[in-house]
Amino acid sequence: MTWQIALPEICLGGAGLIILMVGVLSRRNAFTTATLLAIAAFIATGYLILAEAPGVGYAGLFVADAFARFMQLLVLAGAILALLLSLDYNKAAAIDRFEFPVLVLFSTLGMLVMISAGNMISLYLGLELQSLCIYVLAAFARDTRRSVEAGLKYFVLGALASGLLLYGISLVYGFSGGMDFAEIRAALTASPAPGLVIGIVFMVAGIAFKLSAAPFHMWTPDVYEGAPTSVTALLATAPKVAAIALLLRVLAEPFGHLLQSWQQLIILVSIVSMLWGAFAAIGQTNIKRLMAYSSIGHMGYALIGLATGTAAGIRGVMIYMVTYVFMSAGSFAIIIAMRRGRQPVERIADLTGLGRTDPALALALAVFMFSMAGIPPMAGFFGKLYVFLAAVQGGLWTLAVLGVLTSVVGAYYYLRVIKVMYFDAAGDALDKRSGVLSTVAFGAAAFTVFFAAFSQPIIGAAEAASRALLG
Amino acid sequence: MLITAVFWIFATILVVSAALVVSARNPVHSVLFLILCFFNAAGLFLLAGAEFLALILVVVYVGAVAVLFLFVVMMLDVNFTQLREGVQRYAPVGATIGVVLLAELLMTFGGVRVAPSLATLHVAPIAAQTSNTEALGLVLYTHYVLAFQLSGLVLLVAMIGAIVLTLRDKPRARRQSIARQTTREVGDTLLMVDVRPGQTMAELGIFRPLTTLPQAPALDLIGPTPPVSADDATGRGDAA
Amino acid sequence: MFWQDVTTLSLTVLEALAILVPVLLCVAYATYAERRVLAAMQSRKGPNVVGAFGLMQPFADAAKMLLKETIIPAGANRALFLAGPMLTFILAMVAWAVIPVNNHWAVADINVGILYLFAISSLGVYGIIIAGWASNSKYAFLGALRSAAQMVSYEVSMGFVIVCVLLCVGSLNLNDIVLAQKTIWFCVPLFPMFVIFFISTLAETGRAPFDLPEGESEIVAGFFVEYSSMSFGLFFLGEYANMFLMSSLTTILFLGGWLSPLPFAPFTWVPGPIWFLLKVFLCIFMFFWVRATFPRYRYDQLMRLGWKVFLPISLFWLVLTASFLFAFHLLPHKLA
Amino acid sequence: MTLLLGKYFPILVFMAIAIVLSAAFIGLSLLFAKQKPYAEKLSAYECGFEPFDDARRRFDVRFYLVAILFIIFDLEVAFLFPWAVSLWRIGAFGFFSMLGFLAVLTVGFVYEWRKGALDWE
Repeated sequence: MTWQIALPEICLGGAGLIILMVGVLSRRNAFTTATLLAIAAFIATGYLILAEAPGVGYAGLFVADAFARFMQLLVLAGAILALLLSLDYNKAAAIDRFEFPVLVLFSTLGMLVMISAGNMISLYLGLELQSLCIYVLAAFARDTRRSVEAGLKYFVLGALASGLLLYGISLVYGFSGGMDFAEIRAALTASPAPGLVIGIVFMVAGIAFKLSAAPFHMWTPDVYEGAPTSVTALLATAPKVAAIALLLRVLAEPFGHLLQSWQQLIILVSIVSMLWGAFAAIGQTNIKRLMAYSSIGHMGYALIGLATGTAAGIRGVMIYMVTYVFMSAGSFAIIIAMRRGRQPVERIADLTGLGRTDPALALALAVFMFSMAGIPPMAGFFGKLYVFLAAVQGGLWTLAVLGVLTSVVGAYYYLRVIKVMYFDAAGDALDKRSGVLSTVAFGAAAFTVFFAAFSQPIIGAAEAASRALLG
Repeated sequence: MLITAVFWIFATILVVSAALVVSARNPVHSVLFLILCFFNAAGLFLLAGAEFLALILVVVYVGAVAVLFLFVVMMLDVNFTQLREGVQRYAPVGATIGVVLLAELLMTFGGVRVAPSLATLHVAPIAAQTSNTEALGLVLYTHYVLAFQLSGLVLLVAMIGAIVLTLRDKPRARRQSIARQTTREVGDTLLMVDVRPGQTMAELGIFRPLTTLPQAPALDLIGPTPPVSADDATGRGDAA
Repeated sequence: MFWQDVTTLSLTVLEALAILVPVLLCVAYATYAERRVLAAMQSRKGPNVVGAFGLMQPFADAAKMLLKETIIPAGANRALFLAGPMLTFILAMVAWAVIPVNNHWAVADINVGILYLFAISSLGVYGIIIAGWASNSKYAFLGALRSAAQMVSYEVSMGFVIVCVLLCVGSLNLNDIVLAQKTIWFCVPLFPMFVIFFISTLAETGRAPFDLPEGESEIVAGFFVEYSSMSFGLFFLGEYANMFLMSSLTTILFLGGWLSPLPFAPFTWVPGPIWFLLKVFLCIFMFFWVRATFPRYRYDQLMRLGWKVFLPISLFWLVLTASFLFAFHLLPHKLA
Repeated sequence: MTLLLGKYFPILVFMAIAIVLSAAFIGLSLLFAKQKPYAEKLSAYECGFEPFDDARRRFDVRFYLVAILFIIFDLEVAFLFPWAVSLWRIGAFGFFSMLGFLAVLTVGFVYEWRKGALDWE
C-alpha cells in the first residue's frame, strides 16, 4: 500500500492532534501558541506537498497530481492568511480560544482531502470534515447572537446541501455502479440516462451550495455578516478554492466526456451568480455583506472557465482563484482593521475620509477594490481576462459579454467604496492597527498590484495542472 | 414471493412514516415516526442480507441519534405554533421543490434499465462462509483505510465542536476531589480541645481551625455575589 | 405449503411461549426472592403470610395491581403515557428471542445476536424518556432525564467490554460466544471486564446503588411517579425482566452460558439449561446482595464512574487484549 | 436469503406476543378495576401543591452534551465490532489502522476530560 502518497495530509492531521493536546494541557491560554503552531504546520504541509511525487493511492480514494498540488497550495495559503488575521481579531473579540486554530487546521485538512479525492466517499468525507469545522467556527463567538445565528443557518443549509450531494452521489452510483471516479468514467456511455444527469445536477447543486454560487447562495450574506470576521475571512478564501477544485475534478474526471450534460447547468449557475453578485450588492451598506455578494459574483466569473470545459478554461479558473484568494484576504485584513474605540465597525460609511486619516490603508483597500472590479493592471483583471478569453475561444460569447457587463455594474459599488474613502467628509480615525494586519494587507496589496510581474510561473503551473486534470 | 411481500410492507411503512415525519403536528410524534422509519429501513437492510448494517442502524440511529433528537424536541420549549405559521408561508415554495424532485424521480424511474445480471447480484458478493460483519471488516480497515481514518477525524471534530459550543466553564461549581477526600487526615479538620467546665470559647482562643481549611470553595447559594476576600474571612474568624 | 407455514408459525409461537412463560414466572418470583433475601440480610422476616412461606405473594401483588385504578394525569399525552411502560415491557420480552439456553437452543439463532441484544438494550431509554415526558410532571421529567443520561453513559463501556469478548471469540453469534469458553470462562482472563460489565448492568437496569433516577427521597420515584395500576406493573415487570436479561448476558459473555463448570462427570450429567439457570440466579442474587450492601451513588459520582473510570479502563483493556491476542497469534480462527 | 429471514422471524413472533401481553395487562386492569377519576386525582404530583407552569422545559445543556458524546462513542463501538471479528484476517495493517483511529478518539477523550465536559457538579 502506497500510504506515503498522503504524507502531507497525515502530517497535518498529526499536527492537529498535537496542537489540540498542547492547547488543552497547557495551563495558560494557548491561543497564540496554537495559532503559530498551526501556521507552522501549514507551511510544513505545503513543503511536503511540493516535495511529493504524483500518484494514486488508498485504492483510488486519493489522488495526488499537479492539479491537486496547485489547489492545495492555494488552500493552504488562504488558511495561513486567515489564521494570521485571526491572531489579532480573536483577541479583540474575546474568542481567543485554542480550539480556533485547531478547527481551522482540521477544516483545511478536509479541504486538502476534497481536492485530492478520487472517489465519491473520500469526496464526501473531506467535504464533511471541512464543513463541520466551519459550522462550529461560524458560531464560535457563542455569546453573540448573530454569530450563533450564522452558525445555525450555515449548518442547516449546509446539511441540506450535503443531503443534495449525497442524493446525487447515490443516483450516480446507481447508474454507474461505482464510487471511484475512474470506474464511473469507464462505466458511463456518451449518452447518459436521465437519472444520471439528475444525479450530476444534484451533485453540482450540493457543491454550488458550498461555493455560494447563485441560486444556492442564500446563506452567504447572513453568514458572512454574522460570523466572526476572522472566520468570514477563512470562509471567503480557502473553502471556495476547495469547493471549486472539487467541482472541477468531479465534472472533469468522472463526467468529463459528458460535457453536454452539465455545460448548460454551469452556464446557468454562472450567469445567475454574476447577475446576482452585481445587482444585489448595490444597496448594501455593510461591508461584510458587500464582500458576500462580491464573492457570489466572483464565483460566477470563475465558473465561466469551467463552463467551457477546456484546458484553457480550467487554467482560467485556477488563475482566477489565485487572484481572488489574495484580494479577499487583503480586503478582510482591512475590514478587521476597521475598529474605532476598540469596537469593530463594519459599515461602508465608517470608511469616510480614510484617505486622509490613514492613507496607506485606504490605498491598499483601493487596490483591492480596483482589482475586484477587474481594472488593469491589478491581479483581478488578469483573472477575468483568462476566463473571458477561454470563454471566447470556447464559443461561449454570451457568457463573456455578460461577464463584462456585470463587471461594469460591479465596478459601480467597488468604486463607491473608493469614493467614500477619498471624497466624503473625514470621520474619526480608526484605532491603531497591529503589525500582522498591516503585513497581510500590504503584502496582499503588493501581490495584487505586481501580479503581472511574477505571474508567469503561476500561469505555467496552472496550465500544467489543468492539463493534468483533463489528461 | 414472501420476500417481495415483506419488502412492500417495509417499504410502504417507511414511505408513509417518512411523510408523517414532516407532516405531524407534534414534533415529538415526528421523531417517533422517524424512529419507525429507521426500523423499517433496518428491515429493508435485513431483506437485502445486510444484517450487520440493519442492527447498527438500530444501535446508532435509533439508540443514539434519535435519543438526542427526542431530547431536543421534548425539552426545548420552541413555540411550534409560530413555526407552523412559517411552514404555511413557505409551503408553496416547498411544494414546488417537492414537485420538481418528484418529477425528477419519475424521470429517473423511467430511465432505469434493470441489468440482466441483477438477479445474480442482488445478494452482496460475499463468500458463503463469511458473515457480513466480517466481510465488512475485511475491507473497512485496509482497503478503505483513508475513509475510516477520516471518519475518525470527523468524530473528533464533532466532539470538539460540541464542547466548544456548549460547555461553559463554571469555576465556582463545587466538584468532588476524591484524591483530596481520601488523603485527608484527621488532624486536618479535627482539633481535640480539652474544655474545662465553665470555659468559654473566647477563653479557649479558638472558634474553629481556620488555617486547616485550604481554599474551601465559596458556597454559591444565591447567585453571583461579590467574592468575599480572604482577609474578610480571617478577620471574622479572629474577631470570634 | 400453507399447512407447513402454519406448523412453523405455531411451533415458533410455542417456542416463544416456552421461553417467555418461565421468564415471567422467574420475574414474579424474583420480586419475592428479593424481598426475602433483603429481609434475611437485614434480619427481618420478609413476606411470609400469603401462602406457605409467603409463596403466593407475587400473585397477590399482581392481583392487587390489576385491580387498581389506572390514573392518567390530566396534562399527560394519553397514548404516549401508556406506550412508555408497554415499550419497556415489550423490549424486555423481545430480547429473549436470541438467548441460547443450551447448544443451539435459541429460538432465533441469528448471526449477530450480541449486536441484537446491544441494540435492544440501547432502546431501553425510550420507554423511560417517553414515560417521563408524557406524564407532564416535573419529577417524572427530571427522573427520565437522569435515567436516560445514566443508561447512555454506561452503555459505552458495555460496548467496549462486549468488543473485548468478541476479540476472543471472533463471532457475533451468542452460541459461538458460549462455545468459545469451553476451555476457560471469560470471567477469568477478562476479570476486570467482567467486573465492569456487571456493574454496568446494574447501572443499565437502574438497580441499587445506581437507582437514583427513581430515588424516592429526591425525586419521589423518578419517571414513573405518575404511574399506577398495571401501567406501573409493566415497568416493574420490565425492570425485573431486564435484570434477568442482563444476568443472562453476563452468563453468556463471561460465565460460559450452559457449559458446566468442569468438563467431566458428575458436572456434565446436569443438563445445560440447568447450569444456565443456576448461573443466572447467581447473578440475580448478586443484584440483591449489592442492593442490600451499598448506599446509593450521588449523580456526579455516577457519571464520573461511567465516563472517567469505566470508559478509559475498558478502552485500555480492549487495546491490551487486542494487542496480546495479535502479538501472540492467539486470535480465534474460524473454520472458513 | 430465505434462511436469513427465517432466522429473524421468531423475533416478530416475540414482538407480537409481547404486544398482546402488555396490551392485555393494561386492558384487563382497565376492565376490572373501578375507574373513578376526578380533577385532584389527575393533577400531576408536586408535593401536594398545585402544579405550576409546564413541566416540559429547558434543562441543563449538559444532558445534550452527554447525548452527543454518547453518539460519538457509540459510533466508535460500532466501528469496533467488524474489526473484532475480522482482525485475524486483516493483519498488522488492519490492527494498526484501528489503533490510529482509537488514538484520534483518545485525544478527543483527553480533550473532553481536561475541558471538564465529563464533570458534573
